[in-house]
Amino acid sequence: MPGCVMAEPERLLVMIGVIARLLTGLGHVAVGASSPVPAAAALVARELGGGRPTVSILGSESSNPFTDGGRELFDCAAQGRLDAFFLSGAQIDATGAVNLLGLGEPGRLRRRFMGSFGAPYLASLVPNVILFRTDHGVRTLVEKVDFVTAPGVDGRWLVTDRAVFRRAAGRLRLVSWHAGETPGTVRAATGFAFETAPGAGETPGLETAAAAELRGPVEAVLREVYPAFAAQLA
Amino acid sequence: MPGCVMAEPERLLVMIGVIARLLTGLGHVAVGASSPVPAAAALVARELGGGRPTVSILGSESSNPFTDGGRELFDCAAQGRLDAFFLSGAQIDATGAVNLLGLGEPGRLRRRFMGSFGAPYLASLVPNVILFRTDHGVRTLVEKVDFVTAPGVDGRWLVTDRAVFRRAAGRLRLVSWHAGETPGTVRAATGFAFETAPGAGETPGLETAAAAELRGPVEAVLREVYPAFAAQLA
Amino acid sequence: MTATPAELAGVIPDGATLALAPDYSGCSLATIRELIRRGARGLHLVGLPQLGLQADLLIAAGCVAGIETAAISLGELGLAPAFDRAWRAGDVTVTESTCPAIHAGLTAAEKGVSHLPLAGVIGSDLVGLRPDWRLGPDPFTGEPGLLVPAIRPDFLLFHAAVGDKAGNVWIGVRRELMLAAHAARRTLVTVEEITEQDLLSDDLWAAGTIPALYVERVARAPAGAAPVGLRGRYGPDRAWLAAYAEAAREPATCKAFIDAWLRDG
Amino acid sequence: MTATPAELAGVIPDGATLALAPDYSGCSLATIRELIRRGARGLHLVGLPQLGLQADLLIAAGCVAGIETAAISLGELGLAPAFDRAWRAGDVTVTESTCPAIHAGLTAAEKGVSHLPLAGVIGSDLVGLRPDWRLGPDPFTGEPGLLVPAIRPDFLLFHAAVGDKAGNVWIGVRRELMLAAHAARRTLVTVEEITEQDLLSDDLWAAGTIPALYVERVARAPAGAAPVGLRGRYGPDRAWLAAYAEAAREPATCKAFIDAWLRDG
Repeated sequence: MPGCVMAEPERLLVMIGVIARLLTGLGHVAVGASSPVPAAAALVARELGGGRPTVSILGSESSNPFTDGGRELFDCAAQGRLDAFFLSGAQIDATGAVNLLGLGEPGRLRRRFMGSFGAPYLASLVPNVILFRTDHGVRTLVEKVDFVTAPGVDGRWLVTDRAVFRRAAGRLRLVSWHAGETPGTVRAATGFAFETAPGAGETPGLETAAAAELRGPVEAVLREVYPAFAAQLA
Repeated sequence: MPGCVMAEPERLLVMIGVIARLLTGLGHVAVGASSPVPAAAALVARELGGGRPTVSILGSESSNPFTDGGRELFDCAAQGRLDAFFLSGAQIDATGAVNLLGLGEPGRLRRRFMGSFGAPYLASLVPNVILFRTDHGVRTLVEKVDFVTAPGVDGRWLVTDRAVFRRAAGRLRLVSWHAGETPGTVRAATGFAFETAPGAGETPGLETAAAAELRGPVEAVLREVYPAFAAQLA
Repeated sequence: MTATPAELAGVIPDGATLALAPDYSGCSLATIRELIRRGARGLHLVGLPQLGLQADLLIAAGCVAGIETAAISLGELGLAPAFDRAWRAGDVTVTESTCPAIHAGLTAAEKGVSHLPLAGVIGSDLVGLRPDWRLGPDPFTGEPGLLVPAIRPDFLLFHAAVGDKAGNVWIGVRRELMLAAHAARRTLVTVEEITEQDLLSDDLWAAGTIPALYVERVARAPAGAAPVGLRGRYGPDRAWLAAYAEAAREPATCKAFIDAWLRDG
Repeated sequence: MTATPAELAGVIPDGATLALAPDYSGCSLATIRELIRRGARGLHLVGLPQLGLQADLLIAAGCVAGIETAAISLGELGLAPAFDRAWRAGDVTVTESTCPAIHAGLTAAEKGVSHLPLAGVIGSDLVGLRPDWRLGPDPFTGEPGLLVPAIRPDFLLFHAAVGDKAGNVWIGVRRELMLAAHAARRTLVTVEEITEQDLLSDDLWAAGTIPALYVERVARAPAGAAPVGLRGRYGPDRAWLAAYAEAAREPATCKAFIDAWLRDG
C-alpha cells in the first residue's frame, strides 16, 4: 500500500509543505484513495487560501462536494473542472510513469497490488498530477516500471520523503532535497539516474502558518478519513 | 396539438376503456406529453389492478416515480423496464407510422407541429406502443405520412374516437367500431383503405368499475396535469 | 457570489448557446425578462430536452437565431405562437432532435467524449435531418448503430427553490438540470431563497444539490419562475399563460403583451 | 415485498454476476454472511468501481470465481488478504479495470447500448490487458479513441439507511448505487429501517431515492453494514477490521475468524 508506508513525521511535514505550495492558486483539487499526505497538503492549501482550492477527498463525508456518485470525479476531470490530482505507485520510473498494478510482466504479474483505481484516466485528463512516495528507495524509484498504469509527461512533479523532482525533456530531474539529504544521498537512494535542475537546493520546510492549520482544522478531517495517519502526525 | 383536439366526452370514455383493457397485466406504463386520454386510461388500469401497472406520467408531480431526471424514462425503456407507451401524431398512416413533426417534404416542411419528443426512440424500444387520435378523420389518418417520426410494426394498436385498429401483415385492420359507428362510417372517415379483422364487432363501452375510478382517484391526478381535459370529463 | 437577474443576463453575450429547461423543470423567467430588456440577439437555445414559454418569449422579442430541441410548445395550450411565426418566416433555424438524443449529447459533454451511441431512433426520418449524426455498424454487435455528437452549451440558465451562500443549488428530482450543469461551460441560477445552511452538509439536501463547483453565479429572485411555476412551490398562472397564447398569435398584440410584462416586473 | 437477508442470499444463484459497493458506499454484510452460510459458489463480482471487505470475505469462503474491478483492498489496512492468497494460487480470475471504465460500462447498460466511448486511459498498459476494449479512431474527431463494453450485472446487492413499504430505497448521495441499479438486471437491498412514509412523496427524500421500479426485494437488517459502517449512521468497527486483516493472512486463522463471525450473527 504505497501511500501508507510511512516516513518519519518530520519528513511527511516537509512533503505536505511542498505539495501545499504546488496547489496554491488552483481552483479544484481532488485526493483519491490511500493518499493521506496529499490530503493533508490539499487541506492546508485550502485553509491558507481562504477556502480555495476546493478540496474533494474521496471517501470523506465532510470534505467531498460530489453529489452524483462515484463517476462525478471522473466526469469532472473530463470537463476540465479538476486542476490537480495525486498518484503514487508501487513503482515510479525515470520518465514519471507510475505502476499501481503489480510486479512482473504485464499479463503475468508475480505480485499484485490493489489495482489501477482511476489513475489511467486521471493521469491523462488532469493538468496537474503530482506523484508522491513516502518511502523513497531504489526498489520504488526505478529506471523503468514493470507496468505502465499511467505514463509521465513533461512538467510532472514527484515529491518523496527525501526530495522533489520534476520532469523535463522526458526525464525526472532533481529540484530540491529535504533537510538531512544531499544530491548524493538522494542519488544513492534512487533507482534511476537523474540530472539536477538549474537552481536546485534544499527543500523549504513547512511554514509556521501551514503547521498551525495542520494541527487545527485539517487534523479533524484527517482523523475521519485517515485515522492511522492522523495519529502519526499528532 | 393532436392529443387535445377533443371528441365528445362519451367517445373519450370509450377510448379510455379500450386503452385501460390493453394495459391490464402490464408492469410499468408511461404517459408522455399531451396525452390526457392515455393518462386517464393508465390511471384507471392502475386503480383496477390494485396499483399495477406502475404509471409514470411525465409532467406530473404526484404520479411520476422517476428521480433521475428527464433521461430516466428513456433509459428505463432501453433497459426493458417500460412495458407500454402512447403516441399520437398529426398524421397516422396505414402502416401505423406516425408523423409528429409537420406537413410537407422532410427538410422542407410547410407546417411544423411541436416536434418529435421521444417518439423516434420509444417507438422502437417499448414493446407495447399504443397509437391514439381523438379526432379520427381523413386528414389525420392517411395512406402515407409526410414524415416518419416513428415507423409502425405488426401488432401495434390504434385507438381513435371512432374505432380500434391493429396492424397485421404490414397494415392496420379494423378490430372494432364504437357505438354509433359502423364499418362503413369508419371507412368513410379514414384516409387509408383497410380490411376488417376476423371477429370484429362493436367496441365494448367503459365498464362501471372503470367509470367509478375515473370519477374518483383518477380525476384528482388528471386535474393536476390536464386541467382542461379533466374539466371536459367532469 | 449572489447577484441579480439583470447581472445574470449581462453575463450571457449575444450569440451564446443557452440551455433552457422546459416549463415543468426550473425556468428563470426573471432572467429571461432581463435578457429581453437588454435586447439580447443571436442566441442559440438548447431544449432540456424541450423548450416552452422561455423560448417563445425570447423568440418573440427577437433574441434568438436558432434552437436545438426535441419539441417546442406551450404544453396543453398548444403550439408556441411566436416560434411558429418565426419558423414560417425563416427567422429561426431549427436543429430537430429527440429527447434521448439531447440527453445523450449532454452526457457525452459531461464525460468529455465526442459522442455517445444512442439506442432506437433508426427508422425515423429524423435521422435524415441530422447530417451530424452518424449511422454505421455498431463495433460490438455489428447491428446498425447511431452516434450523436456531444452538446456543450456555453450557458445553462435555470431557476430553483433554494441556493446557499457557497453557491450550492438544490434542484430536488429535477436531475436534468444537474446533467446540463455538468455539460454546460457556465451555469447561472436564480433561486427563491438563499439559505444560511450549507446544502452539502446534510445528505438529505445534498442528494438533490448541484455543488457550487458547477455554478458560476446565483441570484435571488422570489417568484422567479412565474408564470410557469416551480415544482413544490407555486403552480402556473393559467390565466396569464392563456392570455399570452392568445396575444402572441399576432405580432402587434404579442409585442404589447411582452412590453406590459417587462413594465410589470 | 420485505424479506430477510437469508432470503436475499437465496435469490442469488451460484455463478451469478454480482455487483458490490466499496466499503465507503453501502455494503450489505448481512447478506454476504448469508451467501457464505449457504455456500454460494462461482460468483463473479463487479466492483462499483472497487471491492473491499465484502469481496474478501466471499473470496475467503470460496464463493468467488472471478472479479472485475478497478481495485480490491481493505483501504487503509492494505491489501485484501484472502484475495491476495487466492490470486497467487490462481483461484480467482481478475478482469483488470479502472474506475471510469466501470462507470462507463454501467452507463452503457443503463442506456441500452453496447458500449461507451471513454476519455483518457490510452497510453496505459491496462488497455493491453483488455482484449474486449476497442481502440480506433474516434469517428467524430479522428483522434485515437477507446470504447468499453456495457456491464450488465445479474444482481446488485447493497445496504442503505431507509426503505419504504413500496420498495423505494433512499441512498442519499451514494448515486453509484442508482447507476448500478439501472444497469443490473435485479437489485436486492437491505436497509436499517423500513419507514411508513412514501419516500417518493417528498422531493427532499425522493431526490436521493431509487424507485421501487428497480428494486426486486428489500430486507430489514439493522446494523446490516457492520463492520464497515454506513454513512451518516455508524462508523467502521476498526478493531474488527484490523483483527480480520491480521487473521485473514493465513487460511486457518482466516477460516476460524469467519466461522466465528457466522456464529455471532
